[in-house]
Amino acid sequence: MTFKRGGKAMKKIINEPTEVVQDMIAGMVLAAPHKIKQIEGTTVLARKDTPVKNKVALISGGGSGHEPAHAGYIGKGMLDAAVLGEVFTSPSVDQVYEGIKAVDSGEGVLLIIKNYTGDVLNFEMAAELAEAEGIQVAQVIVNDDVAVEDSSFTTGRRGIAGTVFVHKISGAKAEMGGTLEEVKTVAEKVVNNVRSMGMAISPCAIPAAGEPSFTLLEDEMEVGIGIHGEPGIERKAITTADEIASELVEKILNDLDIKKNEEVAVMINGLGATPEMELFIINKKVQEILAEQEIKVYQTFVGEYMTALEMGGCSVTLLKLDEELKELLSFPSDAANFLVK
Amino acid sequence: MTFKRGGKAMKKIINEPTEVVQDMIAGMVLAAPHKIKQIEGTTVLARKDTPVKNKVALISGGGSGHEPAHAGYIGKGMLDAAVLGEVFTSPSVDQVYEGIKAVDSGEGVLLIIKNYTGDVLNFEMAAELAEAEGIQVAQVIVNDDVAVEDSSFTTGRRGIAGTVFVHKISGAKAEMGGTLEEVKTVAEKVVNNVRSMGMAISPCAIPAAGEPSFTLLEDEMEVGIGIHGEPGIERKAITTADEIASELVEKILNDLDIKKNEEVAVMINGLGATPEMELFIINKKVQEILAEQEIKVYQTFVGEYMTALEMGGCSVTLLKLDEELKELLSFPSDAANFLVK
Amino acid sequence: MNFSVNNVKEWLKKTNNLIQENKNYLTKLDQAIGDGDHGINMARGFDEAVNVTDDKQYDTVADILKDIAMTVMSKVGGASGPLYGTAFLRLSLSLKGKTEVGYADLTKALEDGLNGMKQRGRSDAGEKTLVDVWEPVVTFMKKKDAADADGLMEIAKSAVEKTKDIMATKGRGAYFKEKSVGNIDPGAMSSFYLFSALAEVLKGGGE
Amino acid sequence: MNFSVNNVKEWLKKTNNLIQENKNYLTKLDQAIGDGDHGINMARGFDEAVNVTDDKQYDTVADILKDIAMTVMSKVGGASGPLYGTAFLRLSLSLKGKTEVGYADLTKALEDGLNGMKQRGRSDAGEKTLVDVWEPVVTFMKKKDAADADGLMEIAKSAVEKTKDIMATKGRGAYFKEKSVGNIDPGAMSSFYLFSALAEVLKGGGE
Ligand SMILES: Nc1ncnc2c1ncn2[C@@H]1O[C@H](COP(=O)(O)OP(=O)(O)O)[C@@H](O)[C@H]1O
Ligand SMILES: Nc1ncnc2c1ncn2[C@@H]1O[C@H](COP(=O)(O)OP(=O)(O)O)[C@@H](O)[C@H]1O
Ligand SMILES: [Mg+2]
Ligand SMILES: [Mg+2]
Ligand SMILES: [Mg+2]
Ligand SMILES: [Mg+2]
Repeated sequence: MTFKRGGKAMKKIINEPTEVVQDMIAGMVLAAPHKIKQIEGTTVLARKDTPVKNKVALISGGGSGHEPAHAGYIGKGMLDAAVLGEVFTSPSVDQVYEGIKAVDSGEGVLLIIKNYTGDVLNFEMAAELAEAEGIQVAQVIVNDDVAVEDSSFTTGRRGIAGTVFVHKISGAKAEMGGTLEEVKTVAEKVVNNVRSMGMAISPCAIPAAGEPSFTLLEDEMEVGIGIHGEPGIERKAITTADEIASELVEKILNDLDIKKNEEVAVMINGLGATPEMELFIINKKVQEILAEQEIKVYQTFVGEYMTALEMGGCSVTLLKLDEELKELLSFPSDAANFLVK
Repeated sequence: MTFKRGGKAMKKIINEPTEVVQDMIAGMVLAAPHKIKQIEGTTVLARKDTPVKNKVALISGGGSGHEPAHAGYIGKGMLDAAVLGEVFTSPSVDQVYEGIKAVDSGEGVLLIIKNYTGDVLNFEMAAELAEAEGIQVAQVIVNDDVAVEDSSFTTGRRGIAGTVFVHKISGAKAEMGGTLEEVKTVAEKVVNNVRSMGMAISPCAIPAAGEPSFTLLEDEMEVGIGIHGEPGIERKAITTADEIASELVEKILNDLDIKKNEEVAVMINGLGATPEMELFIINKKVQEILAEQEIKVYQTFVGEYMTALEMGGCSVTLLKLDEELKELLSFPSDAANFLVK
Repeated sequence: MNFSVNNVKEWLKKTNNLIQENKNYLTKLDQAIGDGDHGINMARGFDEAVNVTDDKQYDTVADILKDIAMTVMSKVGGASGPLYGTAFLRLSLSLKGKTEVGYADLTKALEDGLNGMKQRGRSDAGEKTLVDVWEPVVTFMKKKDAADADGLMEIAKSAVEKTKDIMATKGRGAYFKEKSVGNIDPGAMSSFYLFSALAEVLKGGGE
Repeated sequence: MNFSVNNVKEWLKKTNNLIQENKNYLTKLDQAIGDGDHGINMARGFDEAVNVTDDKQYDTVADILKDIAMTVMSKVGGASGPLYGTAFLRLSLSLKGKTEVGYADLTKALEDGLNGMKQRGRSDAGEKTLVDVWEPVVTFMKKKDAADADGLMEIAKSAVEKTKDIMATKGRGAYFKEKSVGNIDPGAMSSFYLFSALAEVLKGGGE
């Protein structure tokens, strides 16, 4: 469908703009009927074998439009369920609540929440409802985006691509038999050691809105942009990949307390429209900078992990690792978009 | 960088437009130094452990800009090497020749070639050079794009996303110890049973050219387009995802001789800019149509497998399966972009 | 006056009409200092609230307000869903068991709703949110001892305008820091629709 | 005449100059009925061919032509790389061992080059490719018994124009079917630059 409402038109391969999430969910289940299921009458997708006996369950979620986040991370060793909201809109309390009830095996449920008011409020209220029903619920709030300053007086930092590492590592801990407390603790450890920053060269449009939610000039980029198009640090003329990589890594390293010879995991994440070729060009420079600083790279991930519809741009994420985090990062995972053998 | 030469500008996250392939290759090796290596002084990427003793080697390749094709399919159980050309330009004879020499373990080398004049000529000449050196070389030419009519008087059908299934299945056969003849035979079996068709809603630009290689009107789509922007069957006003899926599947089924209860593998491939959300919406309809026709789906792949830079659009691929192909498709693979446990 | 079940239905429908008419405007406001979905969220949720409650019979005002709360909470989504949902839930709790709802009851209920939203949102007046419309409205209503529809309307209108001057510290607007100044807060605007619809109903003087 | 090593260098440089000047034009032609890289490919390859051969000493014309062939084959890429590479390789083979290269030798060599391309490309005249320039040029040269630079130029020019009327059946142009008609074939145009550069050199009458 094309949309011409208001500003420049955006073309999309969809049916009813208001039905995109339902259609997508149906397409996801049909793509992996043996691995995932939709919890009847909800926008919750879960492991086919949920609730998994004697295992702490992990739930993530948020607005749609960030695919493969979050449904692509459902699987043994990662998430038990993802709660999908409308595009860029937090899922509602009742949906999260249904998700919690569906996955709890009695060992408790960890909610992995990206730090956006909507997500926090809806997940928090759902947790209260579940606890009232006697389900143990713990929460971790991811806020890895260094483009926003960390502050308790404001909404604070956003959760972006670093969230995927929280899924992976706490999911491994749960699969290994960790208690809810232990799983929550390691999830918080990841949150404390992961930092990200992104940039965009072209906007995206919410299907139901039909027009881009922000615009950039022909030669402009926005550094520090959020995965919903929230403003970053500055808009300026687009520079080279090397300069972009340098700026993102510098901001991240300024915020991540890391010394020579310490190890990191690197994620170069595409926001949607940017070709993998360009992500690898960014990766080249990122790796060169880390080598100069004598920071060791344990593992690198290049691809689309946390997108913003068809936004053009990328984000860089660094996760500082210790032995425990390395072991959990390398633990097997069956999640479609984060397979680890 | 932005480009304003001629038509509308395209922004890219790159350094020197003429260096994108070299930069990308460096970024790819730095991303997986333990799994892949660059053959010194060439644009050939290969398995770290190549040449692999007692195994037929597989080489694919072609112009760059189709990432993750082809380097993302290097790995145990899939390709031994990928020969990368400039963007949308076949690699030259000498590069392919270097690739062949690098991977041959004495068991022979299968070249998987997409049916474009440039690729065919360069790979063919390289094969002649290698044979002159006493290396056994076999070739298979992939031409799965049903948007072009099959003809021996013309260039004939193009090779697109279906090529990935040729990599996977013949790679498994080689890993299982098949002879060059056997590996070639199963590769041809895949070629004979795989059909694809794509469509685009927005163009892409070769970095060194800087401007889109074709343009579409604000409400226009092109059905049957090639992965370099080659023309398809028709341009018309963009329709719904359901209509698009129906048209692509219909064209494919008209060309693929398949009966009720036979099985297929499905690939919904994004061309670059199209969000995964939209690919799943297409998948929903594709699966519904196959169910109506009582064609069984063995496995479904949704994601970016064979792209065209930042082109907006998708392709659908159906591979008709028998027991042998199913076994080989499910055989383990270590390739970064086609992991099978 | 008696603020009846039918008055609530009337209030809800008038609110929904305003939201539907101004759906794109709300989205525009949210594109400026948010993520561009507030109009879509509110339109989806309040339409559903009308569908759910309209031809249903209710004994008490508390009952219908509870249905509205639940529908809004589950259908609006985003940040505004739980906030408006909490507000209506508190209204319902505040009026529980009451067969007659006078002006004072209504005012008290709205104050409870406001406090509920502040707790839930960890927010206060002056942060460029819907609180900046609710707070002055409630304060105004408390000053009066009978409904003053026009006064309420005026207060709400000027409160929305004032959100322009505030730098956002809560919600997505906060990411825009200084740049948020000069823009009307989308949630404040949707709250204005809610109160101008209420004023309309109060004009009728209730049943 | 004697077509010397220096004449070959001159020919190559003039060709390269024309290609560099018309790089964007060639790419435009390839955008119309191909994938938009012909100008980029040719510019990359022939620049390199000049760099490789220019200050290098060669005993025979065959030697320099072989270097050109190898460079073009490895640096142009695409379909045109192996085709032009094959052509220069055949030229080299055809003139192998010759210390003096007369008009007849050159003509025969070009004819061998043309045949080499046809075999390699499984193509013939009338398919809207560079063959549609090479074939009439070679036929014309065979008719003469001495170099006719202006005539050669004319023939080549009109041959390029004629590719407009042809419907492509080989190369990427073939995908455009009827739509390919009306467009000049990019490879035909680059071949025209090659032959007009040759005509220039022949005007000088060789050494
Ligand atoms: N912490 C908060 N307290 C009170 N109101 C808030 C808070 N955060 C956001 N809001 C209100 O919610 C509105 C945005 O709602 P909406 O766009 O539907 O949700 P989202 O921001 O999740 O997309 C804001 O304009 C603001 O009025
Ligand atoms: N089979 C063929 N025989 C002869 N010439 C061909 C053949 N295929 C393509 N060509 C020539 O190659 C030109 C295209 O070259 P180029 O754009 O560099 O390669 P590619 O098509 O691989 O991008 C065409 O214009 C045509 O003249
Ligand atoms: Mg939102
Ligand atoms: Mg090409
Ligand atoms: Mg919003
Ligand atoms: Mg070309």
